[in-house]
Amino acid sequence: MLSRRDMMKHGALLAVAGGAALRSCPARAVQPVRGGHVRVASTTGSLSDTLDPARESMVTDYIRSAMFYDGLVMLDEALVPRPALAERIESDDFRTWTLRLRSGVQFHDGATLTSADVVYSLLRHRDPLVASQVRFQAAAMRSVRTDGPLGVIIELCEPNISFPSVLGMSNFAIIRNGTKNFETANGTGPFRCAAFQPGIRSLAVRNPDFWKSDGAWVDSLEVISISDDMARHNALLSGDVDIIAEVNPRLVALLRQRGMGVMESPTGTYTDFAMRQDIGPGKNADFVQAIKHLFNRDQIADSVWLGFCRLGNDQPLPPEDRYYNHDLPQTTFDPDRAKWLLNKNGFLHQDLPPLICSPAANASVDIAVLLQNEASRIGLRLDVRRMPADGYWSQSWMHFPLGFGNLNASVSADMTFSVAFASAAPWNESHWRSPHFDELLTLSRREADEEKRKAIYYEMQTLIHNESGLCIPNFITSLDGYHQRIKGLHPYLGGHLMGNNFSRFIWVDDGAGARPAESAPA
Amino acid sequence: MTAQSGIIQPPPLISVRNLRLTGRRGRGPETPIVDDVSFDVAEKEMLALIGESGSGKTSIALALTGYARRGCRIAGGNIRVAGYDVTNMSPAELRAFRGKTIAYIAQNAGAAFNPALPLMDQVIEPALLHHIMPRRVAIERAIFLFELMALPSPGTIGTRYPHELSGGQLQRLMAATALITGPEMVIFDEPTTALDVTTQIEVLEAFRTVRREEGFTGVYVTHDLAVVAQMADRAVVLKNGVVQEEGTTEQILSAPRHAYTQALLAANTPQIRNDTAQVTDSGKAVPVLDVRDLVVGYGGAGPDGRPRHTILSNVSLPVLPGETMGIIGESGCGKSTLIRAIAGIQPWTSGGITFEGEALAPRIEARSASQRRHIQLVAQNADLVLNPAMSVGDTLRRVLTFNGDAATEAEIGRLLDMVRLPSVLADRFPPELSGGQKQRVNLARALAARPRLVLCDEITAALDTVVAAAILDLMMELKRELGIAWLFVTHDLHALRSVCDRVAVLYAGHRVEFTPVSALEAPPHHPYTRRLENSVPEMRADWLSEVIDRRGQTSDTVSALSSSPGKGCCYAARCPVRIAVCEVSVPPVWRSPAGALISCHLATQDLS
Amino acid sequence: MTMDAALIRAILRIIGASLVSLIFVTVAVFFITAVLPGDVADALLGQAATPDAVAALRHSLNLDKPVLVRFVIWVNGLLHGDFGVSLVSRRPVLAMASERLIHSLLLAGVTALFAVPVALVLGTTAAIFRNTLFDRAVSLLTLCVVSVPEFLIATLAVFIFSVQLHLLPALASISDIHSIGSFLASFSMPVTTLACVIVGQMSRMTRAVMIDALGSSWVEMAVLKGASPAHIILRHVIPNVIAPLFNVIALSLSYLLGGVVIVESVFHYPGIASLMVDSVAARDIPLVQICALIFCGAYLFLTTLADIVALLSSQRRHAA
Amino acid sequence: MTVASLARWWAAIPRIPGALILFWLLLAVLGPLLAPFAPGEVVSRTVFAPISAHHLLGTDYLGRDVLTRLLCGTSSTVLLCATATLLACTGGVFLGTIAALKQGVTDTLLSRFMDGVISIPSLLSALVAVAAFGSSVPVLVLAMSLIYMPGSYRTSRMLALSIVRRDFVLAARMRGEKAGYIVLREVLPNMMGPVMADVGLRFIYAVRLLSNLSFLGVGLQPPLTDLGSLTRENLLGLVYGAPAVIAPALTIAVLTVGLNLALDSNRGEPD
Repeated sequence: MLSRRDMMKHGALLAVAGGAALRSCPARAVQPVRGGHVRVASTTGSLSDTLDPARESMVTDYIRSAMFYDGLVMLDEALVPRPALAERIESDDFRTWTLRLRSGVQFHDGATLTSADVVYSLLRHRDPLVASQVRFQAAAMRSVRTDGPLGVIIELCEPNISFPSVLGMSNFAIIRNGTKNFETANGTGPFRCAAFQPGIRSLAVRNPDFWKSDGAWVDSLEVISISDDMARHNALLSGDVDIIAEVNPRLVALLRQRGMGVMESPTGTYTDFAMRQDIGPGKNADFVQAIKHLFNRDQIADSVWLGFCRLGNDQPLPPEDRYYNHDLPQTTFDPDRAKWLLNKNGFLHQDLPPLICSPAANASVDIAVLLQNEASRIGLRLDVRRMPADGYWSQSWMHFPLGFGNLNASVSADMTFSVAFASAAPWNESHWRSPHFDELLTLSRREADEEKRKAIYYEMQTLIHNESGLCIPNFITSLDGYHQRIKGLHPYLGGHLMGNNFSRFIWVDDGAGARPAESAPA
Repeated sequence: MTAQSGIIQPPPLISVRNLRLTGRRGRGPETPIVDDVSFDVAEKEMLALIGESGSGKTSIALALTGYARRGCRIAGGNIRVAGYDVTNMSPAELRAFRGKTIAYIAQNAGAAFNPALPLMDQVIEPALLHHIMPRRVAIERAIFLFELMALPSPGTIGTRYPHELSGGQLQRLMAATALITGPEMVIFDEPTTALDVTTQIEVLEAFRTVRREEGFTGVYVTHDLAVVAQMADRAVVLKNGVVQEEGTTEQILSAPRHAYTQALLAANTPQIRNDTAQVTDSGKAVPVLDVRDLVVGYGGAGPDGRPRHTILSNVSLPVLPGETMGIIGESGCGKSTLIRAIAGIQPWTSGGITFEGEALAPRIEARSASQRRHIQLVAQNADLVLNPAMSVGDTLRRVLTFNGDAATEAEIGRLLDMVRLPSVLADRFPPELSGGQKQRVNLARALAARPRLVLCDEITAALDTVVAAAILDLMMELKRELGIAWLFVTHDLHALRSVCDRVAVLYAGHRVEFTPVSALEAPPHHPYTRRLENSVPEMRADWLSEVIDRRGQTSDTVSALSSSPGKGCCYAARCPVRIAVCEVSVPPVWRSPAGALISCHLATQDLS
Repeated sequence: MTMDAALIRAILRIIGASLVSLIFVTVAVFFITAVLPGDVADALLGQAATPDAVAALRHSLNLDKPVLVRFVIWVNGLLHGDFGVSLVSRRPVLAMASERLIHSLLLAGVTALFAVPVALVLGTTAAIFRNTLFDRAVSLLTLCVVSVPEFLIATLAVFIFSVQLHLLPALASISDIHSIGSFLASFSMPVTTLACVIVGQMSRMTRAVMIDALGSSWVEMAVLKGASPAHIILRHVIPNVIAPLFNVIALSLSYLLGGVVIVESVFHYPGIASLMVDSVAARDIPLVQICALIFCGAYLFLTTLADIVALLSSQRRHAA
Repeated sequence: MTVASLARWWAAIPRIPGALILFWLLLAVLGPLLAPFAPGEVVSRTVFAPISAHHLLGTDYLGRDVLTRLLCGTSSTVLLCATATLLACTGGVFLGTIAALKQGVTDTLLSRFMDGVISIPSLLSALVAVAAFGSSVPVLVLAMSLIYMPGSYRTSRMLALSIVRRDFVLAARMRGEKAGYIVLREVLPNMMGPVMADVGLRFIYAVRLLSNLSFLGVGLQPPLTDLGSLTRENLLGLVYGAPAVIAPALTIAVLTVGLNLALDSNRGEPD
């Protein structure tokens, strides 16, 4: 049910080594070995499953995409862009970017990668019929043109120092020039698509011609999706699958007790509560402040996430982020102050719009119920209206004065700010308009000096914290479960299952753990 | 036959001692059905168990096979049949015993045959179940029995399904089923009660024939003393599960000792109740109901404009005010259809019906409120006519209020009084009433509408003789009191005679005779009327033999329905006195000296 | 049995009546899905559904035409044997649906093979021993399994048999089946769960039908012929209750196609029920339509078959 | 209606089912008042806590009091499903009886319509209804009653068909009674036993449907909850043997099975 939109996968910080507060990677003393068949159960899967990188919006799509396609860059565990299909990305003015493609890369159909493929892959997002998920991001590219068979020149509308991170987004994966049919995948990735049945399964087999020698270890991967939490965990416990995405916090203890691994990845993913500032009670700053005080963040952390989260401070950068503003005072749970603020403005005896939530936005129903309960203790009546998961993002999200949403870990702070907080941002959930914030954003994109940019980002976080109608109680720690025979997994800041790129790193160690008889791939 | 009472007898084949049967309804308390019943049946003897409904006669008969219906059980006493102690046998022993040593012939063969299986399979089933003979031999024996009982086309009748045969034929097949294993004991449970009198004769004769040939011991359960006279050597009279009297048939029928037996006998004796026979159709009186050339059929119109299948052909029937008109005929003759057409629930093809001078619409919905009110139907089965969920008082009250009459307690009391019921019954519900009481309420319901014409469709058919007699008495009293017209449909000539002024005889949808009841005694009559009269069993032991002898060569193997409609006389196929012209032309209608309208090619002298 | 004209007419009338229902459902489903908030353009774009993107996509998919026009286009295609293509995957819906339908039929068939005999035996024995302890026990048991939500039964079964005992696979993925053994292992739990749902209803109805038949006088007659209970049931009762039993079975089987969303979801079984739920969520109307056609068609096919069986069996028994 | 008929009606309300229904209705109305905590209140830092003196049925997946939630869930399940079942069966029985009585075109059209509705899987119809109109209590009740009406219609039509052929209905028609009178006074009282058994079965289905809707993430709006949702939301507790999942499932079983056995016992089956 949790059809999460993983729309902002990988933010990248240009050529800067990751200093993020990530847990140290497990020692890789053991040499990976080739071979083995791995079955992975993801959460969402439906008829809408697609192999078109432009359209993908679900976890399972991203997982598949990372198997079959390559991006121009790839984001590492600290969201730093690393060379992939592009060997070099350079710019003097941060407006015109020159790319040099790796030579000799072959698509699965045998064709060789050229700059024309890149131009086609990037420009098609503009076409409304493609129904691209990253049309907004693609619109920032004024032109994309070839410069010889392996050279590409991208000219942006505005300078952006974080642009390489954008190219690391899964949706910007490179496909063969002219591809229209996505019944199978024709990419350059480490696996070839052997079977793809939307909503049922997909089967990937290792691509022997992959351009990178250490790009993939397992022979084949089968990806299925099991939306029912219990069923997914049972499948892992029974040995039917080897890896599952999104372990429920309540089952972490069970999995570990039964000898399964649970990988905790601190990410920037959050579920938020938005009070629109253009309509409804959110126009009143005291109301917004009061509601922020009504979020019992510790309780949510304990009850909803069972501690697998980090404290949120109503701004979108997680504590692990390099630019996280530590000086910002933490919003506290303060029902008395909330009551005083609400009473002052007469909200206590007023009919308020309902809190819109949905299984589509991770845990939003539970958080809404907890908020409702806290509100009722101070005499504030809030109705919860749960919407069906399907159609939530297009029909309900951002349409109501008070509603929940969620944002997945972004590729960069810049991306977060521009898609969700700038005045023109498509996902400006609280409909917050701040010219000052917009100015700072423009400024930050041209600022090559790290310290200066950090200062700008600090100020932007403060603005969001103080002014916007968004309440971010917690950042969610992604949990993935795996059988002990699976090696090579470690946390990525970009999201669960190594930012969906796990297929490129895992390997099977059958000596490590006993495992019930397993069937070979069909 | 060999009724040797008083002489030294062989040891009894059946010996019932102090039998006690109990039953319960739902989770109610157990109540006795049969109490302390003892009797013996000697080898080769036929014993009649006589009683009305509720006397426990069927329960006793079933108990002889060690069987009790659901909710009932054999609570005490001892039954020995052919050396078996029936009350102490295991289920497996009982299975081996039933159908082989003792066989059972049920009342309603139409229901007792499995509708989904061909008849031969069912007839030879006992022989196969008990591994008495191989299938082929069993079939041969079945065909032999069919022949013995004068069944038509004995070689192939077994391939047919129950619905394809008539009740009389099925009853004989049932007998063949019972006899296939050559049992020592056969139980006949009211085997002819559901049959027409004309058919009954054939079936009774068939039973007698097989008994002569096969020589089994029998128990014959019935309420009909006349049948007892034909079939049984001795009789046991039962009432409410207690033996009233036991003796030879002759003694029971000619010199009953017990008061109950005497009452039964009286109810079985024909009597004329209609002392007001005032009506003579002078042709001047305006009929209250006039049925003219009524044709009812189905299956769409044929090439001649008449329906493909006719149920009624050009039936005319004028009913005078205050008159009781009887309609008689065997099942399938169309008498109920006629009643339903008059009642407005059976559309007709051509012809018409007028009521008090006004034409009646075919559909009840199209008739006026007054017409609906003044023609009332009293249907055969009171169980179905009364809403089990509505009290007697409410049932009557609704009729009164619906017709705009005052529905006072007094009025309801008066109505109940009219049908000789106490007014306390107003608070009762139909399931709590006896059959006779239900039929009286049914009458009261019709009378509550203050009708001018009451249509009675076999209202006594489902009742015991004594109760039926009482209903007929009541009818006559009402007739005197109310002066309304009655249309009385029956297959019982006794009943007809006792209450009617005029009688219409229907055969295969044709009115073959229309006569004042007084003229029934005086010839000439239509051959079919005569046959009906002759078929009514009499309480003489030699009656059946006489009838059979008289009937002689004309066997009754042709089904009544097979007569071709429209061509010739409808009765030609069965007529003992038919002549060539009967096959080809429709007979004329002529008036006998006694005033009967007869449709027949033969003249008075030929029919006398 | 002679198939005379009247009988054929009666059968045609039954079939005609079913077609009326089918048309009714088709029209109703089309217009109901048309009034659902949001369409496939919204669903495809999700959070990226900006007004201009939605409008452009809608135009390219003909969604900007009025509902009636779209309906006419769809019906026209239907009349030419074209069920349309999925708006989401652009694949022909007929192929998509039939692929899933085969899976569903397989699951339904196996379930029926297992559940129908169990239900018939339970219902019949309960009828024979009615109002005894056995009857009440059967009644209690069947009611219990019907009333407990099937996701609980399914989950509990998986937890016990797959997780704890490692006896059976937790998923019933079609792709893993390559022997009878693995087939049985994969199907045993989904089939049992589904059987729990339908056996209750079927056995209760069977019991009622049987009690009716067992009270008839031809059964009494068979008892008095010395027939054993087994002989009575098999030889006498069964031929008479074929029609009502078939009706009972038909109603339950139609549930097995459409009513099994939860079982499909828990066991990750690619059946047609989840396809329809998906297609409604994605507002993929051609796909919704063909699924509705299949469900409705299957239901009507089964009930019509039951009606015809009833007609034929009554024809044999009562017509003359 | 006379005193006699009133007495009869009263007598027709069976003792055991009557008492049982009364018990559940009382529990539905009073239950939430007896709850020790507020239904949305997190009372413990432990999720899926076992039975303890403080929390008689432990805590749920968020650490709320299960007993409290159970009392509230029982209340809404009973009230909602009972209302939906009653609506469905009232409509179904009435229309079924009318169809049996009128036959012809009325019967054909009604039967075709009902066949159409019944042929769409119930879960799907409910899903579509919720998608179209939101999951408010009235929508759920109406959707459920519409979904279960055809089943009730079929059953009662079959029952009524055998009754309208009986002579007392014929007598009423011949008298010229209106259809309403015939249905209410002549036909219905004679099929109450089997109809009640059918109502019981539909009640089970309604409870099941509500449970299954919660599986698909639609259903009652918080803080309202039903027994199925309680089972569903605490399903993960199954692996810890938590009372949070066992208690609502047991309650469903006791509620529906008990009611059905009681209604069955009253069916008046011939022995």
